[in-house]
Amino acid sequence: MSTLRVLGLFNDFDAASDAIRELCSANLPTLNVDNITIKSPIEHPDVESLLGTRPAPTRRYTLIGAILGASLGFTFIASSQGNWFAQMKGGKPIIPFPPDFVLTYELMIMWGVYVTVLAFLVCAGLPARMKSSLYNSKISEDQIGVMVKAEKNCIDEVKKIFQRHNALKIEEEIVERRRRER
Amino acid sequence: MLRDWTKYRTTHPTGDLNKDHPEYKWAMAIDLDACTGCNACVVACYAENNLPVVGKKKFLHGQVMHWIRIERYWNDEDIDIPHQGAQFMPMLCQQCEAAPCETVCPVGATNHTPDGLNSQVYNRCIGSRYCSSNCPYKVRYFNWYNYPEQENAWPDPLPMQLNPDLTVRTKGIMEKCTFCVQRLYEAKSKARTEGRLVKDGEVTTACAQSCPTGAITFGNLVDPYSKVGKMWRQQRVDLSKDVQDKDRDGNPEGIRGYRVLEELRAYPSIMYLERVRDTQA
Amino acid sequence: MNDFNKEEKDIRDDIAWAQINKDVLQSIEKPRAAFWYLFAFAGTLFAIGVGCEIYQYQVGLGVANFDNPHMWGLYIASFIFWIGMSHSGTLLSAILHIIHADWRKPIYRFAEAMTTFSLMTAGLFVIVHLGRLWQVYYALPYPNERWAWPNFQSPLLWDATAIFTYLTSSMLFLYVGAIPDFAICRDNAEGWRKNFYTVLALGWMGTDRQWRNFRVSYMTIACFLIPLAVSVHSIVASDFAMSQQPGWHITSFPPYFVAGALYSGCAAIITLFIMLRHTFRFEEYMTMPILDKIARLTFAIAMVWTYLNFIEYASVWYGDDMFAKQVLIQKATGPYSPFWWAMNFLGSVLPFTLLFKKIRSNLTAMLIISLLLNLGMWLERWMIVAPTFSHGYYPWTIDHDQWPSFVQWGIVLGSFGWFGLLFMLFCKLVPSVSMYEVKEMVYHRTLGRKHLAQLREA
Amino acid sequence: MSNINRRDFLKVLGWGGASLTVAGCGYTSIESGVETVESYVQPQDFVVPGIGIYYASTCTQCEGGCGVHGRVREGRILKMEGSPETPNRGRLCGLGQASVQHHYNPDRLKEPLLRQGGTLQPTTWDNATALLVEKTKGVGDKFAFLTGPLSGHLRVLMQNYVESLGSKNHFIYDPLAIKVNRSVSEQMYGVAVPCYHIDQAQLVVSFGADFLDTWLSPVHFSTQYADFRKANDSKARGVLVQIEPKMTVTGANADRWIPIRPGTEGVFALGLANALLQDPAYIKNVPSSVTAAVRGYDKTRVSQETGVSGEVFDRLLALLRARTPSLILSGPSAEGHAHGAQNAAAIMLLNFVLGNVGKTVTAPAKVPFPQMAPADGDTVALNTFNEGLAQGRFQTVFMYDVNPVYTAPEFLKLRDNLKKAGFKVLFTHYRDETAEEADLVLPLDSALEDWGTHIAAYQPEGVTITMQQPLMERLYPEGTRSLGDLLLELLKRRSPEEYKKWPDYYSYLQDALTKNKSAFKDSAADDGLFWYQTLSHGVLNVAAVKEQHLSAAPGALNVNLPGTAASDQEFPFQLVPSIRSGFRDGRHANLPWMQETPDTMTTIVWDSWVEIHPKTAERMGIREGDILEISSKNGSVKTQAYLFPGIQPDTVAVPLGQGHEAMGRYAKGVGVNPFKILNPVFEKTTGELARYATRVKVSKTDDRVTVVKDEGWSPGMINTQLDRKIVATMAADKVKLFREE
Repeated sequence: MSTLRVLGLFNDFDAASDAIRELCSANLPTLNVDNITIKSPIEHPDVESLLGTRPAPTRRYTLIGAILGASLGFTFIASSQGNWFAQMKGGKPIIPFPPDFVLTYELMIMWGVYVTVLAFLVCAGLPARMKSSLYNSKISEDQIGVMVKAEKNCIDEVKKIFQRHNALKIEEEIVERRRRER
Repeated sequence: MLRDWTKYRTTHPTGDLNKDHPEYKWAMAIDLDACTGCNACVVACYAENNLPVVGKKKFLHGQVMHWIRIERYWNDEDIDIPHQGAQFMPMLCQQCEAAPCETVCPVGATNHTPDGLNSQVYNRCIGSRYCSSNCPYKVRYFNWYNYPEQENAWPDPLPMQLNPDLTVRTKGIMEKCTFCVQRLYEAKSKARTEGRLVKDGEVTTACAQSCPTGAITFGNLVDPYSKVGKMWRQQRVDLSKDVQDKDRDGNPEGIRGYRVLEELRAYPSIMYLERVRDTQA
Repeated sequence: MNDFNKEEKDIRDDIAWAQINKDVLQSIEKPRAAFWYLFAFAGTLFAIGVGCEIYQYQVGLGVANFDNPHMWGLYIASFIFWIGMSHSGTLLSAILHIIHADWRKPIYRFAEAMTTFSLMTAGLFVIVHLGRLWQVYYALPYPNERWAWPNFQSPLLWDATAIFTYLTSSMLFLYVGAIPDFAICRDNAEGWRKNFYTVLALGWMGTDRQWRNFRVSYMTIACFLIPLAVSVHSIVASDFAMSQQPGWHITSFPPYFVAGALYSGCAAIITLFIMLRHTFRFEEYMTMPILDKIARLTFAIAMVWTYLNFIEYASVWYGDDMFAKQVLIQKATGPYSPFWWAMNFLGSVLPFTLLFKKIRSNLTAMLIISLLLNLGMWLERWMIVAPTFSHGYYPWTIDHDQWPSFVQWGIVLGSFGWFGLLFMLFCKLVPSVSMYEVKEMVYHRTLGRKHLAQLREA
Repeated sequence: MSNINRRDFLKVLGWGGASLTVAGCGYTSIESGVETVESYVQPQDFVVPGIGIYYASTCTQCEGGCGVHGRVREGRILKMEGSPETPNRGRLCGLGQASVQHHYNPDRLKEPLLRQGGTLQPTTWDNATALLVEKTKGVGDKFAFLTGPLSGHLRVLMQNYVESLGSKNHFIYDPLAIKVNRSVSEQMYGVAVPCYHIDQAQLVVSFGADFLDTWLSPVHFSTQYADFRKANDSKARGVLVQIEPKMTVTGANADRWIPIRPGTEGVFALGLANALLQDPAYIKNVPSSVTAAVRGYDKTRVSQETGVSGEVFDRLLALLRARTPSLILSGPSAEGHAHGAQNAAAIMLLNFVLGNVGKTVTAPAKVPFPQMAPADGDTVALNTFNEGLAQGRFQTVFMYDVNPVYTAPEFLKLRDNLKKAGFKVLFTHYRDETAEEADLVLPLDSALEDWGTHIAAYQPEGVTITMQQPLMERLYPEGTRSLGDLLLELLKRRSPEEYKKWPDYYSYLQDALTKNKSAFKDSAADDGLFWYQTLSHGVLNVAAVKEQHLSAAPGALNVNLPGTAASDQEFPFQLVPSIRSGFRDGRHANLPWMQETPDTMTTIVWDSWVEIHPKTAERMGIREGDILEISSKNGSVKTQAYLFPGIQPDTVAVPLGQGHEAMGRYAKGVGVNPFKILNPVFEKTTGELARYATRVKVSKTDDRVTVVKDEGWSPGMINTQLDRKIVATMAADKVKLFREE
């Protein structure tokens, strides 16, 4: 028996959040809270909080990036200065601290930022293929979508709940087994 | 330590000359009482170092290329009638031991050689001109134009005069006095093949060589028997000091040696001997 | 309490989200004719600059009328100026973002764009200024058979690193911040634009997961950008402060430079604010109250700058270093004195006009003032660079008569053209008002009002 | 045994009338080409590519005649350096070093030019020589040869040639001649060019003698000056006092520079003499006639006439008393007046009064070979030559090493007079002003391509013949010729018997010198070796020279110096046409190095200027760079003003050497030529042109330019050190003395 995905479009966050609350309380057999996704035109922490805490681990990578940048940066600079010792400079040591500090600082930030962006893309699952899931251009405008993935049997229930919270529009699609689910 | 951080700032010159420069430390002593301002040194430099003649228009814009210049100052006291004559100053690259120009070059085109020269690597220079901006003496000269090709600074057959021992510099690079490094190299390699060091008087710069009054003395400061070394010791000028001991108490003995803008702590390698005027006259 | 409704609002909170999309997207499609006039104007300026550069490249830097001692001129001055401009973007997007000043939301996008493009312009000057710009890659630390590396002790190299970092980071910041808007464009555009935005949007669908990570990362980058921005201009300041030339070797330079940077940046934002507001019909979003806020901010920074400026003079004066003092006196009395006094007037006196509500609420006045402020800031940079060269340590090479040739002026004009072109292209391709954040803004206002209503009932 | 008699033979070789025994007349023909000289035809084994080798020669840039070494690499002459074997201790002035630029000058003439249809057209040497022969056929006294100063074998050939034509018109012209000094020296000391020992003097008082830069033998005097200045515990530092209207380089180095009203130097000198002769210690030094003659020149009169304050006068007097021996020099600015000879006499008198004669002024050795002795030029020669032209006495005119059309003052109208001569030949290197007037212009070898022997007019020690030898192959083998070769060839046509033995000037020189080698110090027995040494050392010191003797007492001193000229209303200023060491009389104006090298005193380049005292300028509302018109009775020049404190307030100075209408790309149209505006004032006794006697008026025009100079600052600001310790100065009595190491 197949799994389906339904998307309900709501006019505002209140409607959407009510719908979600009911979904959670309706304790449908095959419905997992983690399978509820909100699609919204603006970020909305309160609504997201209904779904329980979900991880956003980018900061960890940021730290790694920064440390990498600093250490590698300094090593590179110092070593290149060291092996070009012909570069005796106006009475300064061969590996002078102040300039190397400045450069290390810059490289730390550089890598920090790069890795953060990288991490963001990975964690947010970007870039993603649109076809892979339900979407409606209204979402990018002013409507809030609630997407639920569940077994066929309780889908109708979900739809009912959506209608009860006067969803403007309800779409659904069958999920092929093969595809990794999101 | 709290009072004098400076000793922690520089590692060079250390104060021990033989440690900084085991073999050679080229240096000069210029006697301003002997210098008559005749410009022979300037022409000698043009001839030895392939300096382009820039012409009136570019000279007007201050783009002249003389590596050594004779400066003429007037005494502010008797400005109406300069009873004591004029004041002449042969100014060339001071080959500083802690050269301000070296640290700022982004590509490391100007470095300190083991001989204590302030080298300029023409083919590395990208022409940011930071070195000249930071030079207190303003003795670095930039190739604002392409003198060899575009500006026709040497119309035929003048190029036949060019010294093959060094290059003709092209557009967009910095150049300056090298203490006639081509001569030094020749002398050093000759000495090396004979398994010895260069002897005093064996090599000299074009300017020192031509100077009619012998006001310029050039030599190796490390060599204890060199004339220049003796003069520096005699005048009690220490390469690695920014204030000479003799000057701390106002130089009562009347020792003439000094270095220009010494207080900037660039440790120049050229010692000047004060000009003398007779007060009875 | 009652005056809450009466007070003029940063933005109408009953404006429909769909309307926001419509207005902003329209700006990309069909701006006012003024846009095209400006575009042509910028183009001409740029053409002039390119012409001058070709001439200079062919003949040599001499045609720019540099000499010994005047080694640097308008190029470096303008370089600092453009670096300074770039700081406003960071200020509005990063700092105000962190302190949750949400009035920034309608205007930070173009401010950030400004950051990126003025950095690009500044970069140009570094290249133009070089004697052998075809060898510029020597400054990169690439492995080579000679084992020759750039000189990491040179402040110029710190510059290069810092600016590269800053440029790339702010570009990423700009891009990441714009992803949700690209999604909007994608959903509404047709033809090539459709594909264009589809690529840029990276398949953004506004899922909670995306928003969550977006929020976190965006904030993190913002946190990085602030110290970065400060370091960038301090390093530019060290180009001078680290040298030992009289008039440059001043401890207070780094903060002084940063303040000046924010100052000119804000002024520039006002200018662009007014221009965009007109050309793209953004009256709804770039509202007078916001302008008012920026104006106040500008005034505050102007005062900081003024303070540091006088600190600098004072420290030179009381420091009583003969050389530095002579340079200062020469600035005030020498050939550069007109510009120096103009700089001080425009930088320190003119901003006091911003104290008057009448002026703050008059667009034309604000436009003119903002332009003048920027002129003052440009002069400041010039007055930092030039006088030291004309009156340095060495008396023989003290030379008071060197005037930048038309080539220098031409290339400086060109840089404004180049910046203009880039910026206007950007406005044509990327929504210059952040739609999703304006929505957030409106949304939060609505909540706020609801909440207040409830309070009233209670 | 040659078939010509010994006397002629000696004369031909230049030893005629020699006061030294000349080696016997045994004569072997020379297989020319056997003793080739290093450097070209076939390279010697020591010629290694990439390594510079040095050849000795003589510098011909000025009359100093310094020995030089030329650095040659791969057959190219690269650089001129002083020869350590000559009295100038291996030093060389800028002008000397610039001789390579004469050699490689892009504007050098590369082919003979013949005037055809009014313009100069290229022609062949065969043509040219044929013309020379044809035009000199039977000219006799209708032939005139105008040359610059000459010495050595070139002078010999020159004389022999002129004689062989049966003409007496050999004019030796030097626009910067110091003939007055020489004739007065003759009269006072008994020798024309005494030796001055600056290094042994404790005090040098120079009346405008710029011995460090332009006078007699600058490099040699500079070397002496170095010792003169050096103080050690054996000898006190010498003091230099310079008295002149316009500060020269020597003046700039003086301990005391005294600006004096031009022309009153004599009065000042007599004043000093008078004051000294109050003192019995000095009276004995001179005959009583002198003491009587100088009486009346008391301090008040002196300071009133010379404009020098009594205080300065006394200081100098004290110095003269305190420091012996001293040395008093008379220079051009004192001699260049109608009463110049009297000035000079008065000045030289001081040396007698102070008893310097025999100490710092000594007798030179006598040049034993009259034919080769240096023939120094004068300006009288030009006048006579010019008269001759004016009267159309000359049919054929040869000119060598002169540029009269440029150097002759306007009032001589030389350009027009030259037209009256039938055929005018110029031997030269450049197509200069005179070339433009000539009918045949013959390009000569450069000084670095040519052979020669020189005897400098000033002989510091003994008598030295300096060799001039080619430092490289001819740049234009087909184009240029050696004047020596030419004269030899022409002489062969006149008297083949005497000259046919020598294929060229080189073999002639070699033969001449080898013949007489016994006359020189430690010369090798073997001819070949002797010749080799001669060339490698470049100097021949005459053995056993006769010392001349100075007259014990000054020659008759007949002084009646004019009082100060009543101030001239129309021409209020005195003009000083100052000499620039880099340009001399203008012959070096086409050297780019000389144009680019800043003038020592003003640091101006590539132009002329008029030096005017800041106070005077202020009075007349003149700023630096204003174009001023300097006009005398005989013309005017327009040039930029330069405010110069080192000048007497009623005097203006314009440097000589610039303002060429032709000559080459570097000289043409640069600056102005003050020679032109000189007045016809002549020195009474010698008839020399009084170069410093021209009075001018200065008028401001509306034009203004930026003065192109090396010194920075803003226009008109007097360049001081701004309280920095750049050039530090110490009082002589404070200086610590060190024993010379």
